This record gives sequence, structure tokens and C-alpha cells, in this order.
Amino acid sequence: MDYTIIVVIEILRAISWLVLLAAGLGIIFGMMRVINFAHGEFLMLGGYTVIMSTKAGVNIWFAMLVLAPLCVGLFGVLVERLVIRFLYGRILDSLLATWGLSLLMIGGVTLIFGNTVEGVSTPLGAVDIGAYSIPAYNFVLIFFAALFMVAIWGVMKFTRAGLIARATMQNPAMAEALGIRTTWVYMATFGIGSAVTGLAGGLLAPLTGVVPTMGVNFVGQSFITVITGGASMIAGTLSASTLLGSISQGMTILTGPVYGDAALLLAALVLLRLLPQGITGRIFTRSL
Amino acid sequence: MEKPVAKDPGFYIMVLIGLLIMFGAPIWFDLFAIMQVTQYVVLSVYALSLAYIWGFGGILSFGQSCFFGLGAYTFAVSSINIGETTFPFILSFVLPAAFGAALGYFMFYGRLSDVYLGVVTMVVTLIFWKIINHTAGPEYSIGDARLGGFNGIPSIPILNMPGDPDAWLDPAQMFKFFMFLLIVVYIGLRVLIASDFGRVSVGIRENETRSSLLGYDVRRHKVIIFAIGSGIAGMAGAMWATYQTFIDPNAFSLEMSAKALIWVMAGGVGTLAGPILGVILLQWLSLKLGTLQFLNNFVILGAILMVLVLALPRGLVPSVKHWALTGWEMFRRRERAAPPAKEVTSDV
Amino acid sequence: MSDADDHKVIRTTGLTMRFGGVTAVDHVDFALNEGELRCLLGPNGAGKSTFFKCLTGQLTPTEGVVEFRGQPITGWLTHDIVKLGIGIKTQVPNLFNGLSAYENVRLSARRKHLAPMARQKAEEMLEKCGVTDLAKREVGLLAHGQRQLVELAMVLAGEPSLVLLDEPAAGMTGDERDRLARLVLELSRNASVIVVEHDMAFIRQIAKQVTVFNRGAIFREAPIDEIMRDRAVQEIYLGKQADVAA
Amino acid sequence: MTKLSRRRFLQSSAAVAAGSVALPFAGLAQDDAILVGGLHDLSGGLDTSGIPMSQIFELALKEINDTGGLLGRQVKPVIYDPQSNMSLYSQYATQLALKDKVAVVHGGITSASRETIRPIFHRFKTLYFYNTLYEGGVCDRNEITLGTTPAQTVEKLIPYVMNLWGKKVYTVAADYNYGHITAAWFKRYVEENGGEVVETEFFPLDVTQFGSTIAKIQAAAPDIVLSAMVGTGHFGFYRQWAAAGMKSRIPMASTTFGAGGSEPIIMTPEEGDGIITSFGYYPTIDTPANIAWKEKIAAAYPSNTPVLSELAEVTWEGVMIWADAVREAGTLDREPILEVLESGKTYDMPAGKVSIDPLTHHAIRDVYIADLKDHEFIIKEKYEQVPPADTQMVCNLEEDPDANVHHEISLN
Repeated sequence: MDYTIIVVIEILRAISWLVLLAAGLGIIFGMMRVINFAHGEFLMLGGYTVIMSTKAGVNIWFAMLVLAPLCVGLFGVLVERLVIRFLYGRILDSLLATWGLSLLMIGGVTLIFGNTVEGVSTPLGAVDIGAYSIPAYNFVLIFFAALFMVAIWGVMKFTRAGLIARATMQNPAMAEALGIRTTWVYMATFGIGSAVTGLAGGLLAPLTGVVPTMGVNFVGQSFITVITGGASMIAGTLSASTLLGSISQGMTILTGPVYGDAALLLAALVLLRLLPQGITGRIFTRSL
Repeated sequence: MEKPVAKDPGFYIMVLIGLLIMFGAPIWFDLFAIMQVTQYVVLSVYALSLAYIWGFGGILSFGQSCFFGLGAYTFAVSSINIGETTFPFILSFVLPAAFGAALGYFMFYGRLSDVYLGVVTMVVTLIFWKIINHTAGPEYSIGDARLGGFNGIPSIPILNMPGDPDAWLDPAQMFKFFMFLLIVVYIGLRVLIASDFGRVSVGIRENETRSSLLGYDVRRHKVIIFAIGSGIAGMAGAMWATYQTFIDPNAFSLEMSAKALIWVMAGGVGTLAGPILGVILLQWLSLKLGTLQFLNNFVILGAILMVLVLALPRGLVPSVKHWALTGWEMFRRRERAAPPAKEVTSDV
Repeated sequence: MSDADDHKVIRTTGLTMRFGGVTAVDHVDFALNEGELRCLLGPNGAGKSTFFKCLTGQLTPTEGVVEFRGQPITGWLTHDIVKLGIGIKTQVPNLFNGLSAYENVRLSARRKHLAPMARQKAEEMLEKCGVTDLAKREVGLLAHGQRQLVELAMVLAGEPSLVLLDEPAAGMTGDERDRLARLVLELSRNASVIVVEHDMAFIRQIAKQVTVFNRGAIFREAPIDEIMRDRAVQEIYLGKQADVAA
Repeated sequence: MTKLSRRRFLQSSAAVAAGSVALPFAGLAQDDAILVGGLHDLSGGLDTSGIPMSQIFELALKEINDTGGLLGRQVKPVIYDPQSNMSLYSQYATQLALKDKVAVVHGGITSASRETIRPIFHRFKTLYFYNTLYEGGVCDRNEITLGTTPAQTVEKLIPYVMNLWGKKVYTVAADYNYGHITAAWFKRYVEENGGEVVETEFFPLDVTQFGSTIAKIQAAAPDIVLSAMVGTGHFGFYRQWAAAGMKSRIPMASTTFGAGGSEPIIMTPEEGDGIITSFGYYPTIDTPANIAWKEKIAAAYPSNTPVLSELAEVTWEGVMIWADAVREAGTLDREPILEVLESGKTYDMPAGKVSIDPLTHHAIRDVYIADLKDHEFIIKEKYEQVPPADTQMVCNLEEDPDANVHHEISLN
């Protein structure tokens, strides 16, 4: 019984993990059709923000929830202004440029901070469930994954900013004609996507080793989740994360991590074969 | 594409340069330089495989390394078992081509396109990469060949003369043979692209709906293109394996796939000469950087890639061609007042 | 409807196409005689283009049957249907934009003929459609009317026995339109033709029998003179036209 | 095709030596210095290990020059950065052997990189020092291997921790050769000491989530967790283990934690303290030789001080042992140097006494057991002159001096 509870929590956590990894990428890719190959490095930057600022005495929660998204979001805006804005509509060029960006960020962070910096340990300690004990932080992950989804949905659905963003993505020319500064919308969207990624990176920092090259471990999973999910940012990310997360985590618990990973990939493959446009249909129908 | 291969001076220049290097290099260059150039030759063949399916078939594969790795491992496993390299070398073309056809069937008959195609190829590559990385234990061997997991397969035989397993090719012979293969692949692809099959491929790249409305079976065409590209990538993998006498799962890595994309993009999509230039330029650059000791090499390489995309969006060869044409038109415009009509030029 | 259909080129029975909640084509029973030239009229969104797409297999109908010369082709793939001898000019010119006009037409001719013959055929069709001087130009850079003519040449080069033309006259100059009308009439001597068009002047030049679509269904089917006098048709059709013009 | 004869081959190699440059890979200026090749990853995923190794490598050469050089000449490093990329490894190895004609090469970190370059140096007869702990089994007279192999460290660690904590063991290991072989040695020594391995789990190097494994370990309730986890992805294991509150419940021992020197720094004390490890070197070794050596390093690199670990220290050993052999042989020729190296000399190094086993060309060396506390390893135990028993099982260079293989050591 205890073990069953643990398994359920583990699966929920695996789903949340994928949601966190994919949310920022989903915004950038789903809304702007820019493949951000440096996504893993944006996560890394969020992680570094957290460990550097906690080292300087900042409260860890403040660092994770405020500083990480702020820094990475600002960095995202900078990148958008300097590079990405020249590459809209050129999906592959954006891939190449962000590949370059990812190398640049790995090298740059190594130069500035070095590659061996003391990390932060997981806050909140452990929780006992029967004979087992699990990190209480797991619940933080699950909570924030849920919050992410609700917040993005709320913003897109109910706020003027969300409406403007949706309008711009659907039809930039028409939005421009209605007096919307589309360049600003793009910049803001990229910035918000980056900030969400930064927040995710901050939340992941206490769970992984934060080193400059950590991004590569995450980028594959993030992309597969976003693409398998298809166009709808929230429904897609959520359904793909749920499906892939539970399949892979289930396999991991039953057999081992190798088959868990393989199961995730195979599930994605089968899904894409059956639903060639991702779970939530065509990319151009940009519903939520 | 209108211009037949036989009338394109660029084609003859490329082949001539190729032949010149093939026979000249062993005379002019020392052994070390020849081994360097051999590497560029192998990677050029690999780059051509993607240049073909992407530039002339409109198929964007994020998983070209899947076939590269498959060819490399096919060659390694079969040559270690057979003790001879001619048949394994052929097999390393055939098997990836067959797998490419199967995967192509799965994708194109499933109407996957666009980014989804890219992701499926990427996922398949990742699966290979995971599986091959998982083969560290001694239970994973095929005949005499241990797959070796992350550490890879060492001591892969060097190519031998067909029929004589003891007559290993020395570095200069291997270089010549590889250069010969590169020239053959280049000529073969040029001829194929200029053939009716190739014209239809370009038509499909330009407009799939229209192609099927003219009665062409888009799916079958794409499967064939994809299989040819896969076979060439597989052959490049075998060349790589025998050149290094060593292969590890990095052959299947996303990095290896991305490199091919980058070479083709840097050189120019829709050309064959461009990707070869891309290989030489970028490989030479990262080699050169490693011998210098300033900053971090990832910083420099990353910055160069970004500048490349922003400054030469079309890729090297098309950009240079465009500049040359604009220059020529300005010159002509000065000669005659009337601006010349834009005509389609051969871009291979 | 009930007679044996050996002489029907194309026949649809209960053809229906739904997209989600929208029914774009609604139980259409349509038949075309061998050698007939038929015009389809109807306001924008009446389902004419969707109807064409169902005929060529670009869309698989939700319900109903399509027969080509008595052979059911519902659910066939586009290229297999087209190979039976159907040529289509789509509403928005559908060309190989990066290629020259000649290359476009040749690609079409080449499916039926060997290379030398294909070349001759392509040149002939370019000539026929009056675009020989555009042969070497990249079609992506041509004017809309010119593109229409190139596409027509392309369709003709495939030597179809049934030709579907979706708004062929759009974007054409007066001269181009007259040439087109002559071409269509000439074409209809050897092939069956269905033309979708809004341009009434053009329709008067070519039409005999007319089918009017409205809201996905067939609204009227009658000779052109009768249709021109039909108040109801004028209301749905011309009313809509006025909207578009406004 | 014209056949390039052996003579042409030699001629062209000689032409390289004479300094003819055909392609834009210009070598260093040809002065009188003895060139020594260094091949460590200075960027990319392995730079945490590569940068300190390269720093120590340079410092060792500087030390040689400061103490009068070799054979009356200066030594000069030729350093390339393979950027954690195997194809660059093979290119630079070829370049060092054929173009730069270095006297010796030190370097290579992962087994994959070693197996890429080792055959090249063997083929071009360039002496090669591999200064890294690895899974054992290389049999090649041209390579001197100074790092520890699993048999050396595992043999000592297992009885020590079993004595301390109990007999029921759960193994987690990286899913590649090193992990597999280390796990096999874990099993052998656990069983030899009367214990039981209840489960062995392997993790691909890119796995970052360990929740399910941690739950499984709790279900199995072992007395000890043995870790052979490797790489940045696996840092998460230690972190999540501590987060689940397991550190105070089940103790952990490892022969990989801290191998490159970075884990003890990246892990906070709450996560790392109490993990018992075994290596051939710890910076906390309390001998005058080690203290003097550390001072030397601190003086040479006042900022940016290299992280000291077995990798860094063994690199120092490699350069010094090579220099000693050159002095004794009185030449840079490979054969006389190898003969000196095979003579069984013992060297005093910061890590303790080191000698080279002539049969395997691996090091017989002192092995330590230490307990991590507040980022520092507190040395608990020292074992003198432990032989590389694993490689000795498969390699005998006296019987087969032409061997050129990497054996898979199988314990089944």
C-alpha cells in the first residue's frame, strides 16, 4: 500500500518534471515556431542564478521563484533583440543560431562561473509515508507544474495581453493593422517563455548537479514532449507530459531507467505515427 | 536544374578539383595532412547524404546520424566477424538504405511532414543511441564483435583490397579510394538530380500538392530519396569506422545529426558543393581552435555559428553566387540600360 | 440519375464533407456527361472548391461515393485518381514556384511521355496558352494572370480527359481572359470540363449547362439562359457578389 | 592507384620532422626544446576533469625546466583541446605523433578517448601515458597506465565498509564499461566477504531522475549502498538521495564519487558528508611530499587553483616518471625509456610510493580510504603497494610484448 502511494507520487512527479521542462519551450515553439536549441542552457542559466544567489546569501525560495525567472527572462529578451528577431519564419536558421547560442552559453558560463560550484541542497527535508520516505520537495514540483498550467491558461484566456499574443500569433499582419506593436509582442513572448524556462531551471537546481553542460540531459525530453503534445500549449503539454511521464516512469519502476527512456521514445513515436500533428492537432490552429 | 549536367561548367570544375586532389594530394602533402584531408572527405560524403535529401527532396531529417551510425556499426560488426572488408562495406550501404526505406515507409505513408518528420527522425536516432549505449555488458555481442556500449568498438579492420583480406590499404590508398567515392557520390547525385526522377523530386520539394495533382506518387518518391540518402550516410559511417578503426555511440548522437545540418546550412541548402565547403570550413575551424589557447572554444565556435546565420542566411555558396550575379547584373546594367529579366539559374 | 452510367465521366452520390461542425458539401448528387462543359456557380464558401478536392482525393469525403467512368474512386489517393486522366487547376494557382514555367509544364508532360516527347509537348502547351515568352521565367515571380495561364498549360500537358478549372479567369486581363475562353472551348472538344467561375462575362462566353451551389448543396441545375433569369439564383449569388465587391 | 611503399611512408614522416608544412596546420617553431604532448579536454562535458589535469601537466613541465631541463634541453608542452570530441582526439593524436613528433603524450580521460588515441600512438610508436583511473584491461607495451583500476580500490573498500555497516548491499552503477566492471568487482568482493548484493541497477549517463530507484532501494532495505555512478547527470542521485532523507538511514560508499574532484565541491555537506570512497590519491594526504606539492600548486595558480584529485596528481606522476626515465636512459628513444620503466623502480610521489608493474605497465600503488566531511576527504585507512590484480589476470607483456588490445575483464 505504501509502495503504491510512492509509485503514484513518483509518476505525478515525473509528469510535473516534464511539464516544467516543456512549458517554456512550449511557449516559444508553440507560439512563435522558433526552435530554441539552447533551451537546455536556459534551464542551466536558471540553475546557476539560483546557486550563485543563494551563495551570496539570498533566500533560496526568492532565488528560485523570483531571481531565476527574472534573470533568464531578461537574458531571453536580449537574445530575442540581438538574434532571434532576425530569424522569424526561418525555423531552421533559428535552430542553427540557437545551437551556436547553446555552445556560447556553455563556454561563457564556464568562463565566468567555472564548472565546479557548490550546488544547493534540496530544501524542506523528507516526508515519511509508511515505511518510505520521499523528498517533500516533490510536492513543490507537482504544485508548480500545476500552477504553471493554470497560470498560462489564465493569462492567455482572460487577460488583454493574452489576447494580443494570440492575435499576433494567428495573424501578425492583421494584428499590426489593429495597432499592435507585433515586434513587442514577439519580444515579450520570447521573454516570458525564457522566464518560465528560468523558473523551471531554478526549481530543478536543488535536484540535479548544476554544471554548464547539464542542458544536454534535458533538451531531448523537452522537445519530444512539446512536439508530441502538438499545437495547443496547455492541453498539448499537459496531455503529452501525462502520457509520456506515466509510461516512462511506469516502465522505470517496473524494469529500469533504460527501458523507461526507451518506452518514452517509443510512445512518442507511436503517437506521432497515429497523430501526425501531435496529440492536439495541427500546429497552425493555435488554440489553447 | 534546367541546365543538363553535361553543360554545366561548375560540375566539371568540381570533378576536376576532386580528381586533382585525389591524385595530387598524396604527392604534395605529407602523411599527416593526407589523414586530415581523408577525414574531410568522409564527412563530406556524410554531408552530401543530407544535402541530397534536404536540398533536393525537401526532407528535413534531424536524424541523419542514425544511418551514419548504423553504417558504422554494420561495418564494424560484420568486418570483425568476417575478417574481410569488401562485403561489409557494401552491406553498410545496403542495410542503412533498407532501414531508411522502412522508416521512410513508416513516416511518409503515415503523412508525417514538417517538424513532426524532424522529430520522428530525431526520436529514432535517440532510441538507437540509447540502445547502443546500453550494450556495455558482455551479453551484448554479435558473433565475435562486442558492442561495448558507451565505450564503443575498438580495433575495427582497415579496408583491404577486394578479395585479399591481408592487403590493407595504407593511408594514401585509403585517401584515394575515399576521394574516388566522394567524386562518384557527387557525380551520381548530380546525374540523379538532373534526371527525370530528380526533377520530380525537386517538384515535390517545391509543391507537394501540385506534384500529386499531376499524378506523381509523392510518398513513394520520398521513400526512395530517403533510402538513397540513408545508404550514402551509412557508407560514410563505414568509411568513418575504418578510418578511425574505432566507433562509439557518438556516431548516433544528436550532435552528429546537428553537425550535418549545420554543414549543409552553412554551405547552402540546395547545393552539393556548399555542404562540402561547409565540412571543410567548420571542421578545420574547430580543429584550429583546439590548438589555440585563448578563451573557451565553445564560446568562439558558438559565436561564429550565430554570426554565420545572421550574415549569410542563404549559406555560403548561394550567397557568393548571389553576390557574383548581382555584381554581374550591375555591370551589365551599366552596359545596357534595360534590366535583364531574372532567369532561373542552376544551383547545384 | 437512374440510367446506366457508362457515358458519365464523373458521378457523385450523396457526397458529403464535414469539417467539425461545418458541412462544406452536403449530399451532392452530381453527374457529368462525356464531353460536356459544365460551369459551377455559387457564392464564396458554397463548397465548390471543397467539392473539387473531394473529386481529386485531396479530401476524403465524410460520406458518399465518387465514381469516375463507373469506377468507384472514393478514398483513393490523389495521384492514383489523377492518373485516370483528371487534370485540375486549383483556385489559388498551385505551381512549382522555384522552377521556370517551362520546367513546370514539362514536369506534367513527363509523366506520360518520354523525355524528347515531353519537351515537345511542354513547348506546344506553352505556345497554346500564349506564355512561350515566359518559358524561362521563375513562376514565383509572375503576375497572377500569367501564373493562371502557366498552370493551365501544365494541366493540359498532362492530357487529361476530365479537366477541373477552379476560377481560371481570376486576375486576368481582358485579352488573357478572351484567350482563356477560346482555350476552354477548344479543350471541351476533346475532354470533359468543369469550370468554377465568378466572372459572368467569362461564363457567358463558354457556358451551356450550369450547376449552382449554395451552402454546400446543389441549388439549381439548368442551361445558362435559364439560370441568368432565375431570381432566386440572382439573389443568393449576386447578393453575395455585391458583398464581396463592397 | 599507386601504392605508397613503406619507404615513401618513412620518407614522408621524415619530411614532417624536417618541418615541411603543406597544409595550414603550422606546428610550433622548431627550436631545441623537447616537445611533450598534452591531450586533455579543456572545453565541453569533460572539462571539469581536463582543465586541472592540463594545469598540472604544464606545471610539471615547468618544474622540469626549473630544475635544469632534460638531457640539457628544455621541455615544451604541445597542448591541444579535443573539446570532448572523439574525432578531434584522433586528429590531434595523429598530429602529435606525425607532425609535432613529440617525445611522449600524456592525456586521454574517458576510455573511449583512450581507445581512440592509444592505437594511433601504438602504430606511430609514440610513447603514451594514460594518467586516469579506469576499468582496467589495457595491454599495450607502448602505454603506461598510472591510475587505479577497480580491483585496487574495490578490494580494500568493500571489507572496510562491510565491517562498518553490514552485509546486505545494493549497487547502483553507470551503464557503461566502467560501471559494469566496477559493479562486477563489487559483487565479487561483497560475496568473498560473506555478504550479499541484493540488486544491481545500471543507469544511462543521461538519467537525471532517481526517485523510483530511491523508492526501490528503500523497499530492499540494504545495509549499504555502493555507487559507481559517473557524470553530471548522476549528481542528481546523491542530491535526491539526501532530499529523501536517506542519507541518515542507509550509508553509502563509492569508488567513483569524487573521481574527477568536482563532486565533493558541488555537493553540499548535507548531501556529501559521510560517503566513504577509495582512491589512489586524496588532497588531504598528510605527508610532507603532498603538502609541499600542494603549496607549489597554490603558488603557481594563485587564482583558478586546480581541483586536486587522483586524475590531477597522477598526471604529475606521469610527467615526472617519464622525465626520470629519460634522464636514466640518457635518450628520448622509446625503447631504452621503456626498458627503464620496466625495471621496477619505485618513485616517491605526493600520493605515496608508486612503481610500475613490468607485466602490465600499470601502477602498483598505495590506496586510501576516506570519509567525506565538509567538502574534504578525511583519510581513514592506507594500504601500501596494491597491485592491479584485474589487469594482471589478462595481460602479460613479457610473454606478448606486441599486444595491442583492451581486454574486457570478465568475472563470470
